[in-house]
Amino acid sequence: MAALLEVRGLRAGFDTDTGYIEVLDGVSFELAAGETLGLVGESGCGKSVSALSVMNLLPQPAGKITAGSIGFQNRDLVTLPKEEFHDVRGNRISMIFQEPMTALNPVHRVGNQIIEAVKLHEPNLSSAIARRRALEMLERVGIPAPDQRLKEYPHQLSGGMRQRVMIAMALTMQPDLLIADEPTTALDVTIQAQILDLLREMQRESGMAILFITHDLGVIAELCDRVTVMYAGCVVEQATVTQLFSTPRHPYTQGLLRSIPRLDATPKQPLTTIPGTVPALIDMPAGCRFRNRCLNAEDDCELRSPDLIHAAGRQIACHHPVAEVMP
Amino acid sequence: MTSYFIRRLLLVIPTFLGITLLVFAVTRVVPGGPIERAMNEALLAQTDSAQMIDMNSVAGAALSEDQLAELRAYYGFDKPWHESYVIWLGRVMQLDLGMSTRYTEPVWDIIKNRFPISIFYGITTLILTYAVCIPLGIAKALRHNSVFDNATSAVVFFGYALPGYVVAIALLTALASAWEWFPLGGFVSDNFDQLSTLDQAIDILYHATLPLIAYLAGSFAVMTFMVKNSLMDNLSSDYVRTAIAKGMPFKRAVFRHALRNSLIPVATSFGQLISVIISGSFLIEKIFNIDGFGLLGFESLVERDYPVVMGILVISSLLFLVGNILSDICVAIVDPRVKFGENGS
Amino acid sequence: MKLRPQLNPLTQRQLARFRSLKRGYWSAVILLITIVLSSGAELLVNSRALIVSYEGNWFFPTYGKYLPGSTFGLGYEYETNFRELKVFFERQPSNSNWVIMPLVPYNAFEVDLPASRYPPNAPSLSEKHYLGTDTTGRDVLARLVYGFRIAISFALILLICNYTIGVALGCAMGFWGGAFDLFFQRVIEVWSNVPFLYVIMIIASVIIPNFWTLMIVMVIFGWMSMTWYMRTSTYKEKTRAYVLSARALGASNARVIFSHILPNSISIIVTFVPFAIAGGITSLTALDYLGFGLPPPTPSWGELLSQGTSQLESPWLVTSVVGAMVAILLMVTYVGEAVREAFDPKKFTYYE
Amino acid sequence: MKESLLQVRGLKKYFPVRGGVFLRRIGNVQAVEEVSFSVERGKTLGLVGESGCGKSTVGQTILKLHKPTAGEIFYEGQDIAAMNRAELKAFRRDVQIIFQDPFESLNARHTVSRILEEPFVIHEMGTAAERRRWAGDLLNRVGLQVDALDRFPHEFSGGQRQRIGIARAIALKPKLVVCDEAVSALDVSIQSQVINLLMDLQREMNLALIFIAHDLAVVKHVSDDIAVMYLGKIVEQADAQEIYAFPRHPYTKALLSAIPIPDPSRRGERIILSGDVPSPIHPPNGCRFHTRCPHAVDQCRSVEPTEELVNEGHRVACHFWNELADRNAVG
Amino acid sequence: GTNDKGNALPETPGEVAQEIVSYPVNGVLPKGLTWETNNEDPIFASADAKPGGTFRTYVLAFPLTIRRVGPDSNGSFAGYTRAGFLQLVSLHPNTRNFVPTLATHWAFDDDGKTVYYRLHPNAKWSDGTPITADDYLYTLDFMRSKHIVAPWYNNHYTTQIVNVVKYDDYTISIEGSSAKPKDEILYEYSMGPVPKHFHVLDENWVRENNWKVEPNNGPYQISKIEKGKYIEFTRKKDWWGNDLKYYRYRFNPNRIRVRVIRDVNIALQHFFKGELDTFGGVLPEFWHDKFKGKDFDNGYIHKIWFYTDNPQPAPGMWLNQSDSILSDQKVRYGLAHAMNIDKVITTVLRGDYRRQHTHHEGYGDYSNTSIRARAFDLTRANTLLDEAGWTERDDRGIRTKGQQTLSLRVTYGQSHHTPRLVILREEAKKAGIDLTLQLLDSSISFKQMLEKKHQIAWMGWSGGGLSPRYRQFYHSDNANKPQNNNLTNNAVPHMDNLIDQYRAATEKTDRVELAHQLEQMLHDTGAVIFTFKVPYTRDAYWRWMKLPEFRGTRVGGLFNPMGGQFWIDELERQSVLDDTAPKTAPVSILDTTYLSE
Ligand SMILES: Nc1ncnc2c1ncn2[C@@H]1O[C@H](COP(=O)(O)OP(=O)(O)OP(=O)(O)O)[C@@H](O)[C@H]1O
Ligand SMILES: Nc1ncnc2c1ncn2[C@@H]1O[C@H](COP(=O)(O)OP(=O)(O)OP(=O)(O)O)[C@@H](O)[C@H]1O
Ligand SMILES: [Mg+2]
Ligand SMILES: [Mg+2]
Repeated sequence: MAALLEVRGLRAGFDTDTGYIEVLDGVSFELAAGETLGLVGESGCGKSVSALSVMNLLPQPAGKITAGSIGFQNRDLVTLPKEEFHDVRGNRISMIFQEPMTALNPVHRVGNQIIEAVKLHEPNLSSAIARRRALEMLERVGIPAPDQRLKEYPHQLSGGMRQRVMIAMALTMQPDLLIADEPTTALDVTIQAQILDLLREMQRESGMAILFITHDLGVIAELCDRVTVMYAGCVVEQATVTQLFSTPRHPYTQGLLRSIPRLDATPKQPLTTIPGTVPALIDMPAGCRFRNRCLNAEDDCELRSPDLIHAAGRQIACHHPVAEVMP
Repeated sequence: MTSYFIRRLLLVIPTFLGITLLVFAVTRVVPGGPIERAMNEALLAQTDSAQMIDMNSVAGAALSEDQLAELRAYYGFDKPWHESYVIWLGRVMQLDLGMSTRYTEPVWDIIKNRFPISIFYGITTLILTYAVCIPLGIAKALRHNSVFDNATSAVVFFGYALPGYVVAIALLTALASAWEWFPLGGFVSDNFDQLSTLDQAIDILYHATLPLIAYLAGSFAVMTFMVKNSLMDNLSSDYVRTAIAKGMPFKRAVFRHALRNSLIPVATSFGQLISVIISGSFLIEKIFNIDGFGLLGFESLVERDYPVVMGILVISSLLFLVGNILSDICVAIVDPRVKFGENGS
Repeated sequence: MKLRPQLNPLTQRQLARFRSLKRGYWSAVILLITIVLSSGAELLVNSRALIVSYEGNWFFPTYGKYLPGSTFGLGYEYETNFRELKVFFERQPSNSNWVIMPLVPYNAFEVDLPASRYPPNAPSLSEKHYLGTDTTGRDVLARLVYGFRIAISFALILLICNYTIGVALGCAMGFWGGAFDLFFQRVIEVWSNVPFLYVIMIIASVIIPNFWTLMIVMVIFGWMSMTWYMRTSTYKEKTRAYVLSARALGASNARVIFSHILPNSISIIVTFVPFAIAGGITSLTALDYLGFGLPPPTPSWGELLSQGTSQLESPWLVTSVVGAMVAILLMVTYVGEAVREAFDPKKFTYYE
Repeated sequence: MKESLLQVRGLKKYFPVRGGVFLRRIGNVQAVEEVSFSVERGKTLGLVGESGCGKSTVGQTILKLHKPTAGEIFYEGQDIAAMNRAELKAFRRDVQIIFQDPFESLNARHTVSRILEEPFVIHEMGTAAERRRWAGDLLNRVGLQVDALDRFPHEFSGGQRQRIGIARAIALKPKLVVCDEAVSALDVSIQSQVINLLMDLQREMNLALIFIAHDLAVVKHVSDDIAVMYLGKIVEQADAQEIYAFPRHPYTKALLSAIPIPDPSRRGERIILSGDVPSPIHPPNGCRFHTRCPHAVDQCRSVEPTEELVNEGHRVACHFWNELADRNAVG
Repeated sequence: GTNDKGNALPETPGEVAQEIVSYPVNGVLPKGLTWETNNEDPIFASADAKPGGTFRTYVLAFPLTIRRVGPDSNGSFAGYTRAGFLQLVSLHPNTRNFVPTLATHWAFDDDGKTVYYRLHPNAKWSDGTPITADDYLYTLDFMRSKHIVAPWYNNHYTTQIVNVVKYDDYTISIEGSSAKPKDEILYEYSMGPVPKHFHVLDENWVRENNWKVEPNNGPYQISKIEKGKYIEFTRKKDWWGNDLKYYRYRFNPNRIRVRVIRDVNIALQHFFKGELDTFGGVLPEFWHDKFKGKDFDNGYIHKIWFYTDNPQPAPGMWLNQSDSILSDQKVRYGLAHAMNIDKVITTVLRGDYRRQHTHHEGYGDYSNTSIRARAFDLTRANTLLDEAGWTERDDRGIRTKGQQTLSLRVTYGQSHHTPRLVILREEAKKAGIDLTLQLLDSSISFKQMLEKKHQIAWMGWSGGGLSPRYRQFYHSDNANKPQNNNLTNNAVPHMDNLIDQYRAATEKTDRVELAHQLEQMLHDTGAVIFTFKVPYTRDAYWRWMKLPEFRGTRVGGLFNPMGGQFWIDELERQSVLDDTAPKTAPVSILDTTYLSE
C-alpha cells in the first residue's frame, strides 16, 4: 500500500530560555490513504509536536524542524515553500485541535468561520454556494437546526457542538488526511462516543486517512487500524491495533496497557504501573530513553539508542523486546 | 445587553451626584473665592495704563459688612453649601448651568463656544491616534524585535518622555517663529470668514498642525503598545492557528482573526481617551492660543469661577461616564460574548 | 538546615529573561547607578568641601553642622565658602592648608553671581558650572541632580503608598465583591474626577506644601489606577484551585489574601512599577512647572523647565532639563517595557 | 446502625444567575438538586457523571467551601452549617480535598515545603523545625524524596505534583478526603501510580474517600459504593460491583457503554446517546434525562421520578427501571 | 450743600433737546467764584505727527467684560476701556498742572470741599448726544446703584463724593466729604460722566452690559469684538475733542487692535514677526537677552529706555508686627540689614531697577528723600539679632532662641519674583536668618495678607494720587483686623495722631511737613523693608513707529495707544517688512530727561 503520509527521521525542537531542547528524536511513521493511525504515548512525549510538524504549524520563532522528511503526496512538507503550504493546509490536510473552546474565534459567527474555510480554497465560489456547503457540513456532523447555528457565536454552543463545528470545518474541503489531536479529551464520555462515531462515519463516506492522537488507549482500540506508540520523542512501537493490544512487544507499550484500570480487574487491588518518571527533555540520557523505567533493561540499552526495526509486520525500537506471546 | 446598559446608565447617577457634590463642597472650602478675587482686583487696581493719571482710582477702601453680604448674595455664597448645592442641582436638572462669575454669561454659552474647537482637536487627536497607533502597533507586533520595532519604540517613547508643552514650545519656536512654516498659534486666521470652504479647511489644518503634533507626541506610546501587546497575545491564540490550519496565509489570519480580538482592550480604553482628549491640555492651548476646554477649565479653576468649574465638571464627568458606556458599546460591537450577556459584570 | 536563596524560580527565570533584554536591562543598571549616586549627591555635587586640611586639623564638612568662616580664619560667622577658601589657601605662599572640593563645587541653592555678568550664565568648564547657571545664578547641574533625587524619591515613595492602598483596596474589592465592590467602584469614579489642582490650592493656602504634604495629596488622588488591576486580578485568583485548597485547609481570609493571592498578582504589580515611577516624576515636574509644587527654592525639574521654556535664548537651561528628563523617562520606560516582557508569561509566538 | 462519618441529606446548591437592571437573581444554575448519600469510615464513595453535572459542587459544598442552598450535611453527627469558627477549623482538619488539576491546585509561588507546612501553620502545630520534618515525612509517604522540599511545583511532573497535593491533603491526618477528579488530568501510567498511592493511604490511615471522576473504570476500581449523577441529581446509587453488573438507570447504562474499552475486539457495542446535556439553568421537566433517553415516554417528560430501592443499597431514580432491567444489560 | 454766592456765570450754550426726563436744576451758583482754567502750559505732542495706520498690541487674557464698572471690570483691559472716558479735568503730565478736559473752567468753594465746573459745550458722547450736567448727576445715581455690583464705587460715590449740583445744563458742582487742599479736591472729587441716556439700571445691568459698547467721549471707540481673539478700536473722525489744546497731535493711529496672546514669550515671537508694533521691555531678561536678532542689528527694531518721574508704587516686605518674632523691633531692623536688596538689583535685575527707600516716592515735595533704606550690613544685622536674643545657631547656621528658629515665611503671589527672593534668602542665611518662601496663587496670597496670616508679605501697593496716603496702611484702626491694608499691623499711637492731622490739614505745606514726619516714623518702626522701583519704561518698537523729538512725557507711556504721542508710518512698515528699507546701525535710545536722581 502506497503511503499517503510518510514521516521519516523527524527531529524537531524548541529554543527556550534554557537553551534548545530537542522534542522529537527521529520520529518515523507512515499512513496509507483511508487508514486510521493512532498516535499514543505519555503526555509530553511529542505527539502534538509531530502533528504540528506535519502541518508546519510549530510555534514560531521557537519551534524548528532540524532533520527528517515528511512525504505527502510526493511532496516533502519539510522543504515545501510557505506559499504552497496554503494549498496543502485545509485543502489536503485538515486538523482538529484538542480545545474546541479556544480553537474557534470567539468574535466571528461559526457559519462565517466555516464559509471562510471553503472560500480560502475555492475563492471563486459564490457566497450562497459556500454557505450551502457549510450548512450541509453542519448537518452531516449532526448539529440540529444548522441554519440557526450558522448565525451563532462559538460561546453560544456547547463543547460537543463546538467540536462538531471544528470537525465540520476540517472536513468541508474533503481533505485526504485529517489530523485529530486529542479531539475528545475535553469532552464527556457520552459526547466522546458521539464524536468518534461521527468521525468513523465521515471516514467511511470520504475515504480520508486519519491521524488520531490521544492517550486514551480505549479510544485507540475503538477507532484505529494501526497504532504508533511514542515515548519521550521517539517512536517505540508500531503495529496494527489488534497486534498491539494482544501482543505488545515494547516494554513501554506493555506497561502502558497494563496500567489501564479495567472494568474486569479485581477492585481495590494495586494497579500495575510503570515505575519512575520520564526523564526531562533537557537532560535526556543517552541510549534507550525508557531504560531507567524498563524491567528488561540491560547494559547495552545505555550505550546505544535502539533503532526502529521492522519485525513481523510491525516495528519496534527495543534492544530487548518482550516475547511475542503475552502471558 | 439592554438591561446591562440601563444598569450602567443608572450607576452613572450616584457617581455623577458624588462627583458634583464633592467638588461643590470643595469649592466652598477653597480660599479666595470670587469675592476675594473681586476685592483683590479692586485693591490692586492698575493705574499705569493711561497716560493721564486715572482719577477714578478707588483703591484701598474697605467694604462694610453689608456690602460684603451683598457681594456674597450676588455670587450665591449667602446660603449654606448644601442648600446651594441643591439649588444648583435643581438648575442643572433643568439644563441650566448657571452664570459664570467671571464672564457674567451663561456657563452653557461659554462652554458651547469652546466646544467646536475642543471637539475638533479632540476628535482629530483621537482619530490620528488610532490611525497611527493601530497600524504601527500591528507592524511592530508582526516584526517584534526587528530593527523597525526597536527604532519605532525609541521614537514613540521619546515622544512619551517629552512633556507636551515642551514639544509645543519647541515646535512653535522652531517651525513657526524661526522658519515661519506655520502660524504662531490661533485656531483660524483672522480673515477666515472671507475664505472659500477649501481654503478654510486648509487654514484650519495649517493652524492645527503644530498643536496636533504637541497633543499627539505623548499619546502614541500607550496606544501603540496596547495594540502591539494585545495583538502579540493573540498572534499565538488557538483560533489563529485554526485559521492557518484552514489554509489561510499568516498575515491574513492576523488581520481577519487576531486583530479584532486585539482591539478589545483598545475599545475598552476608548471611553477614557475621549473624555481626556476632549478636555484638552491647557498648557498646549495656552501656548498655541487655542480657546479650548483645557484653558477654560484651568482659568476658571485658578480664577475661582465656580459656576464654570462646575459646568465643566458636569460636562466632563458626563463625558467620562458616557465615554465609559460608549466603550462598553464598542467592546460589545467587537466582542459578541459581551453582547450576549457573558462577561457582563 | 541550609538556607537556599528562596527566590522563586519563576521570578528567577523572569529576572534572567529581563537580563537578556539588553535595552531594558542596561537602562535599569544605569538608572540604579544614577539613583545610588544621587543619594550620595552631597559627595559629588556640593558647595561644602569634601576634606579641608587646616593647620594640621582635618575637617569633613560634607555632612553635619555648618562650619562658620571663622573656623578657617576667615572673618565671618556664616558658612564657609569653601571655593573661596580653596583659592585663599592656594594663594598663600607657604601653605600646608588645602581643600578638596567635590566634582561640582556648588550646591543647589547658592547663587553664584560673578560680577559683570548676569544670570543665567552659559556652561563653563573653568567655573565648573558644567551645565551653566539658572536665572538666579544657581548651578544647573546641581539643581538637576538634587532635583532628580527629590523627584525619584518622591516617585518611589508615592509608588509605595499608592500601591499599598491600591493593592489593599483592590484586593478587598475583588475578594469580597458584591456591594462593597460596587460602592468602592463608585467612590473611585467620583474620586478620579475631583480637580486635583483645587486640592493643591487648598493645601497651599493653609501650609507651605512640602515634600510630605504634596505626597499625601498625590497619594490621596493617585491610588485609584492600581485598584482596578488588583481587583480584576484578585477576582480571577480567588476562584483558582490553589486558593480553594488553602481555604479547605482552614486558612483565614488574611492568609488567603496575603500568602496566596498577592504573590500571584505580583506580575501585574511589577509590570506597572516603572510606569508609575515615570508618572510620579512627570506629575511632580508638571506641578512644579505650574508653580503648585514644592516651594522655591527647592531644586526641581519643573522649575528649571519653566525657566528654560521662557528663556529659550539660554538654551542650556531647557536642553539640560529636557535632556535629563527625557533620558530618565526613556530609561524608565525601557525598563518598564522590558519588565513587562520579562514578567509576561506569554512569549512572542506566531504560526507560519 | 453505626453513625456514618458523613451524611448528606437533600443537598441543594443553586448558583444565582443575575441579570436585569438591578442584577437581580433572574435564574439559578441548579448545580446540585436534592442529593443524599452517606460515607462510612474507611470506605470510598465514587461519584460519577458527565462534566458539569455537579460533582465538584457536591464535593466543595461538603467542605463548606460553598454554602448549600438547602439540605443538611452531618459530619460525625454534627451539622456543619451550625459549626462555629473553632469547630469549623477542627472540621477542616478532618476533611480535605484534592483537586483535579495538579498545575492549578498548588501555589506556583510557594516552595513545596511551604505548601506542605501550611496546614500545620494554619492549625498552629509544631515548631518550624518540626514542621519541616513532618513535611519531609509526608513527601516520603507519597513516594517523593526529601530534596523536593526546596523546589517549586513547576519543577515537577504532573504526577509528582498530584502527589504533593495528596501529601498536603493527608498532612493533618484527615478522616475524609474528597478526590475531585484527582486523576483525570493524568495519563494512564501515572494515573495508576496515583490511584495505588491513594488506596495505600486509605488502608493505612483508614481514610474515607469521596472519589469524583467521570471515568467509570477508574471509579469502579477504587470505590465501595458508587453514585451516578446527571444534571445535579443522583440517578442511581449502589454498591460498586452491583452497579456495573446490573445498571438500572438508562443513563448509567449509556455511561458504562460509552467508556471506550481498550480492546479492539470489542468495538462498537455501545449505546450512543443523542444530543447534548441540557443546561442546568433550565433543566428539563420531569425526568432530567428524558431529552437524551432512548426509552423516554410522555410520563418521563412530565413526572419526576423518585428514588426507588432496587435492593439493599441500590437505589435508582427512573420510572421504568424495572421494565428496562432485562434489556441492554451490560455484563 | 450748595453755596449761596453770587452768580458770575460765563455764557452758557443754548438748550439742547432731551428726550429723557432731565434732572431739575437744584442749586444756585454762588457768586464771586473765581473761574480758573489752564491754557498756558506747553502742549506735549508733536506737530509732525501723521494720523493714520493701525496700531497692533496684545493683552495676555481676553477681557471678561468691556464694562467700566462692576464685576471683573478691573482687569488688564480696563486701561483701554477707561481711556475712552475723559474726566472733567486732567493732569498735565509734565507740569502736573490741571488742564481743562470735559470742563473748560473750574472754581473752588470756600468750604474747601466743593468744586464748580463749567462743562465744555461741544462735548458729545460717541453717539452724538451732548454731555450735560444731567450725565454728572446721573453718575452719582449710577455709581451708587446696587445694580452695578461695585461696592467700592458705591462706597466712593457715597462717602467721598457726597453731592453733585446742577446749576444749568453746563454748570455743576461736586461736593466731597472733607476739606482738602485745592489740587487735592480737584484731583479727588473730579469725575467722569456716565451717559444717562444709555443705561437702564436694573438687576440685569451687569449681564446686559458685558459686551455692549457704551457711548464714550474719548477719541477711540470699540468698533469690533472677536471674542477670544481681539478687540479693535477706531479713531472717531470728528471727535469733539480734536480741537482741545492738549489733545492735538495725539491719538494718531486710525485703528488699534488689541490681540490676545496668552504667553509673553509667544507674544514676543509675534512681535519679531512684525505682527505687533511694540513690545514692553521693563523686565531685564527681555531688554537684555530677548531683544536681539537681525532686525535689531539692522536698525529695523529700535529700543528705548525712557526714565519717568511719577508716583511710584510701593513694593516691599511688609512685616507683620503682631508676629511673635517680628514684633521685636531689633529683629525687624536686623532683618532689614540682612536683606541684600542691592545684590538682587545688581544681579537678577541687571542693575536696572532702583532701590526704593520710602513708601512714597515720586510725589514731588511730599516725598521724603532724606530717608535711606537700611542697607545690607551683616555686622549690624548680627549685632541687632544678637541683642534680640537670637544668639545660638543650629546645624545649618540658622539662629535660634530657645526652641524657636529664626525662620520667617515670605508670602508672595508672583512666580517670577522667585529669583529675587532666592537671592535674598541665600544672603539672609549669612546673618543666620532662614526665609521660607511661600509662593501662592496670587488671589490666595492676597487673601492671606488681608487676613494678616502672613509673617512677611512680599507685595506692592500701586501708587497714584497727588499725595501720599497713610491712614489705610498704617493707622491702628486697621491693625489686627482682617480685610484692610494695614499689612504690618502697625499701631503706633503717635503715628495715628499725625495721620489724623495729615488728613485734616488743608494747607499743602502742613501736609508736606506731616508727610515727611510720617515717613520718618515709618522708617523708624522698621515695619516695612521697601525694595525696588522701576522709574522708567522700556520698549522695543519697529522703526515705523514714530516718536516726537522729546519722545515722551514725565509719566512715560510712550506707546500707550490711548494717549501716546507716537504715530505710524505705514509706508515704512511695508518696506521694513519687505526687507527693502535701508538698514542702519542698531538703535538703542536712553532718555534720562526725567531721571530724578
Ligand atoms: N512552544 C514550546 N516551547 C517549548 N517546549 C515545547 C513547546 N511546545 C511543546 N513543548 C515541549 O515539547 C514536548 C512535547 O510536547 P507535545 O505537545 O508534543 O506533547 P504531547 O505528546 O502532545 O502531550 P499531551 O498529551 O500532553 O498533549 C513537551 O515536553 C513540551 O514541554
Ligand atoms: N461558582 C459557580 N457559580 C456559578 N455556577 C457554577 C459555579 N460552580 C459551578 N457552577 C455550575 O454548576 C454546574 C455544576 O458544576 P460542577 O463544577 O459541580 O460540575 P462537575 O460535575 O464537577 O463538572 P466537571 O466534570 O466538568 O468538573 C455547572 O453547570 C457549572 O457551570
Ligand atoms: Mg498534545
Ligand atoms: Mg468538577
